[in-house]
Amino acid sequence: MAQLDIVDVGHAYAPGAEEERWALKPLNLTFESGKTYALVGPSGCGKTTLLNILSGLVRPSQGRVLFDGVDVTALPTKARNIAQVFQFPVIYKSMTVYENLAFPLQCRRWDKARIDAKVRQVAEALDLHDRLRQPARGLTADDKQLISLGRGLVRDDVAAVLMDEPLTVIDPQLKHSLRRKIREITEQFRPTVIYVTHDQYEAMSFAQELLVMKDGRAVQQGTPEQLFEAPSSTYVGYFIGSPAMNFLTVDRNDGPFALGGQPLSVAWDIPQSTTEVQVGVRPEYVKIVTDPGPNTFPGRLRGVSDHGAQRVLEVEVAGQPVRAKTPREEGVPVSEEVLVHLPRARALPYADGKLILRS
Amino acid sequence: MRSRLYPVFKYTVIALWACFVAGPFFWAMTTSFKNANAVQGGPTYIPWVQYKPTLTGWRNIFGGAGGIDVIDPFINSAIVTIAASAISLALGSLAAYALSRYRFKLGFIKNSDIVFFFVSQRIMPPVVLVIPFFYLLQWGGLLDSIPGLVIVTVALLLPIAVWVMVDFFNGIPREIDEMAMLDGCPPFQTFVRAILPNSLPGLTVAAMFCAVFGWNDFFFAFRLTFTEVQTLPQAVVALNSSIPPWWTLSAAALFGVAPLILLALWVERLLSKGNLSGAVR
Amino acid sequence: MDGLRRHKSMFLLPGLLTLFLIIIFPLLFTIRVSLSGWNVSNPRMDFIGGANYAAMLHDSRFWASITRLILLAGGTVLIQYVIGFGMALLVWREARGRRFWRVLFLVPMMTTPVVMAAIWQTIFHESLGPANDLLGMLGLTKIPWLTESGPALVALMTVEVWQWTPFMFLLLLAGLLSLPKEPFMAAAIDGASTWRTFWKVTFPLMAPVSVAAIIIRLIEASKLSDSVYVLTSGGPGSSTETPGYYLYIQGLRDQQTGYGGAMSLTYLVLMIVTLTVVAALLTRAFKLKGDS
Amino acid sequence: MNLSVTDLCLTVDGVDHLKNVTATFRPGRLHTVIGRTMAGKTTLLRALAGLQKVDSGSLTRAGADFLKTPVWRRDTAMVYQQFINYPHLNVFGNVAFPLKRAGLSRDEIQRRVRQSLASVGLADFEKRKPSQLSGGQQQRVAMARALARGTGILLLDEPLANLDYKLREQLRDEFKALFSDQGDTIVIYTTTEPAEAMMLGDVVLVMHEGRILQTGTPQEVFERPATTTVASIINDPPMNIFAGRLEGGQVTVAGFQATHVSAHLADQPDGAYQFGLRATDVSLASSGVEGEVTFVEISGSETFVHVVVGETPFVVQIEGIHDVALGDLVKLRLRPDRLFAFDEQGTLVRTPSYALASVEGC
Repeated sequence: MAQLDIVDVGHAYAPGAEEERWALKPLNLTFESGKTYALVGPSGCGKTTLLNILSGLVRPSQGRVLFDGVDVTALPTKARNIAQVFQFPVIYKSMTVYENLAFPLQCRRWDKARIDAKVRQVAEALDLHDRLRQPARGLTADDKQLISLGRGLVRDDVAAVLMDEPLTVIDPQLKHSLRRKIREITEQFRPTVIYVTHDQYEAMSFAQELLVMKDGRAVQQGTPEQLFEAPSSTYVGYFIGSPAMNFLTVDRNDGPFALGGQPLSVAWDIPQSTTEVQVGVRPEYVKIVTDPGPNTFPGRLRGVSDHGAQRVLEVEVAGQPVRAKTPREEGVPVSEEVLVHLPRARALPYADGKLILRS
Repeated sequence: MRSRLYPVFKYTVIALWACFVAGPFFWAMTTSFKNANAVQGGPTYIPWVQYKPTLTGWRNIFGGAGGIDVIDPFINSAIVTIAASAISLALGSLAAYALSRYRFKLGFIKNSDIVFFFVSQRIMPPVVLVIPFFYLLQWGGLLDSIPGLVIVTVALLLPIAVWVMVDFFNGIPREIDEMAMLDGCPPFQTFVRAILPNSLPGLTVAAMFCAVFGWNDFFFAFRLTFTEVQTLPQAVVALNSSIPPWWTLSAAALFGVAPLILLALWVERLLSKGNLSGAVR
Repeated sequence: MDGLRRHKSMFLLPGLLTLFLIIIFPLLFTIRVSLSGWNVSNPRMDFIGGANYAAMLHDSRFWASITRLILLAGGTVLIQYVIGFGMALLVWREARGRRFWRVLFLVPMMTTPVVMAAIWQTIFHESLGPANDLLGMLGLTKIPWLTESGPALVALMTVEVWQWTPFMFLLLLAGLLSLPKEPFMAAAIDGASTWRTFWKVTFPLMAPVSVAAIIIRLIEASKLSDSVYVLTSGGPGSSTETPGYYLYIQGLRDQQTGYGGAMSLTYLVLMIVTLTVVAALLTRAFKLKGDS
Repeated sequence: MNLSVTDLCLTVDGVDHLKNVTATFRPGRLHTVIGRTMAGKTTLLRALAGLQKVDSGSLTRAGADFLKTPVWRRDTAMVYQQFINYPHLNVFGNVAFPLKRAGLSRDEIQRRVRQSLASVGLADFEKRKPSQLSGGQQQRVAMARALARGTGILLLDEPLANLDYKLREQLRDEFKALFSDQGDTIVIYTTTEPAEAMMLGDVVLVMHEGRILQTGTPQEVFERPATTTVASIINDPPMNIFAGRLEGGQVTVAGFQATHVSAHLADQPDGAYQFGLRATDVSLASSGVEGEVTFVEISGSETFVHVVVGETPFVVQIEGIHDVALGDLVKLRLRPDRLFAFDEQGTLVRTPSYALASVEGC
């Protein structure tokens, strides 16, 4: 396994396009050895381009790709020593499970005994050890994905395992268990993993660190917790978390912040020069209270969505929509007039869509 | 690792095969501009340098003295090919649609057996069929007529149409049919309004195969039509059987295969667009 | 789907009945005529039992033509498959001017076999044709292409290969173009060489297409007769005769209708049996069992 | 104009796809059918649409035998899980297709198509082909086509299942608004997601292995699940179900004894029970039952920690995103006052008191 560095890498599919239209705008990234990363974002965000640059399928228009400090930008896939799990399971259909797992090692001309030991070790981890003699094409899609992963893991020296939406074609019932299996295996073998998905759940459940991408840019990199607690932009606030983060435009007339004429006390300070500020609060932290108090604003209940164990209350505060997620046991407010509490410590400042300060 | 000689090897092989493929056409082309003297003088290839080109051969095929007229056979061939292809495509796609969408069961006979029945008719050697056809057409008064030839050609083409279209329809999601029915279309309308418009690639592939096999049929035309109706292959082969006026033969041959060479351009386009992949699965 | 039962027959029957009616009469007629002594001097549908079949058993010319056909068809289809696959691979992905090559390599299958056979006849002409001219340029002796049995067979095979390799090429190239690219990426990632990638990835993925293409070509090749008629007329002697051509001579030219019918049926049944067996063997050889 | 289903049965290769399904669907209501994959939901919709023949049972609409009505006269629209549109028609043509079949005038067609496309937010996409649209947009086209006709029956077969979760969230909200003014249409919507079923449905039908296990308002089903199976289907994550004993007002669960027991089980006879506890009612605590973390999932804004206590698996739902390492030993606190009690066959015998109160209150 290796550390992967992306140095000033950018890519345009149409040569000579202005930078704004590049599929991947120039960026710098480091994927540390032995960690799991997820590239997540809507389709067309550049995540697949980035993955293809790492795998060598796409040669970036600019910048360098380093594997453990060695420049591999010009090397083809074959010479990069990576493994990849594709969207659609890829197996060698004329071979058995065993032969599939042994294939990369045979290509590297390992001797038979060494191959055998390695294949058996990996097959054990994949729970495929009792099916080694079966033809691989008879397996289910999720087992085929495990074989793809296994073909990467048999190579001790593999620089990184790239996974391109590996759960796409897996039966919904099996998605959960396959994801679990993949995670267990990566914890055991500790390769550097880069996992591409458009599904936030999957990304957060799988990876130690996420890289949220949008329009060819890396918007934020961090642990799932960081992305949830302190989204660096309104986009991440929207993209991570369900329902999305609330954003409220606040007034500021040479004094403290105010919402609907009432002061809003916050845990941060920002320079005077900034004009329009939005306050972001997660629906989980918005509380419907009965008593007036600091940071408590009058609101009007607009709707209730029953999600089961929780309800999402849609409230209008100072003419702006706010969602609050409340446990079922708290019930639904009796009156349409409610009081909404925005906790001081949970309200984050955004200007021009960016988090302007960390508390 | 690929050696640097690989491209040399690759393009040499391509070029050699290309020469073999193009050779007969080149030879026919060059011969078609010769006259008796040039032919009798042994194989030559380059006009003006090795021989003096004339238009005798080409004039002969358009009714010149001692030649033939290819226009009538050309029209006959075109009519037979188009009519037989159209009938085969119509009947074939209807049957293929039924076989792709509905389940048939008649004793031990299932859908796949019916498909096999259609396709297996390709195995019938024309020579087996031609004598009975002769009496059949004679009985129906259709011997030596275009309708008669169309009927037997349908027997050749229908299996092809069914074969291509069953595969193609299988690739169209059934949900489209269901949706059209829910949207108020009875089955036949469903087929016409929802499925056929989405089958153009399949229909073109089927039409292409029908056209090739229809146009190129010789044996049936040879044994079932004589004086009234002559198809183009018949006309060309008739030239061959007499003392060969090679120049006329070559010109007629080129004229006869020209429409199909144009077809090759079109097939390549279908191929590069991926429209043919359904047909081979 | 209750209302649909009536409709499904409406779709199927026109085509099915048309084909059935076109095919069934000839088949019944042939069966009946094969039991009659119908010939040029006695054009009547009498009944002579299995006499035609008995005669056929001793007709070595017929059996020789069957054997010849099997060798010819098997040999040419094999050559067509190898060359067709090779050419498809060469112009599959990166190749300069590949669209031009593709068109060119398709052309022969579009052209009329009998017409092109007439051109080939001029090419193989002993003194005036370019085939011997080419040999001469290479310093080789001339070959009596169409007048000696060995060379005549070679000439016939050459024409068949020329005519129908493009068909293999078409099906195989269409197959190659429809292959997913991931298996090839996986092979590159696993470090497989070009050679290994072909045998372990391309070839297995192409197995279903290969089997289909070979079987289709075998079916068509089993009917070989038109080109024989034009190119060699079965000669010299009967050395290039195929069953199709021999039947033509017996049944049509010499109007031994009853005898021809018996041979027709035998030929048909033999071909169906052989092709079914070959298809089963091929399917097994390519390990298609259980594959979709 | 009710749509009534009575004893519908369908068995394929020995597997029950529909087993004595009986239900009544009413105009102007949205019925959500919830069940796991293969529960028979799709089969039921297809049977209602006439696309699937059944072995036995009857189907009546306004007193008439609906089974004898061919598909094209059932006045039914359907939206599929896969995004199914006519590939050869553009967006306008797709939505206009059923209207043309119904023989409406050009102006009327144009008006309805425009209105319908506007309602799904695709007003500017009339000229595009479905293949040029994203998955979400394709599903909106399908939706617009189904709505434009104003059919008496509207069937939606997991319409959001193939979309990613942000889009699902967004469309779910949009659907709620779209369905609110469907007049007298019978809407039937299948889903595997409890939140979707709860939030959209006026009536929830719980399906499992071809049977309808329970029918009721979302609240009834959620708060009084008739069986353990219903309880696990209607909760996401599935309700924790475990065997235990009730003795003298004390609950013993998987070898640990609850420190105190809620009043709602006090007058329940002693014996063996199955207990149910929602993931939200289990928490990680400094003391309690010890178990090992086997898996952690993050879903939207919640963290689901899978813990095994002895042999019994538990799921713990924590609000927010938290980093919990696999293999850690953690302690669980189970809230006894939230225990659902089921008998050994899995039939509900007692619900937590708060649940009872809120159902009776409405």
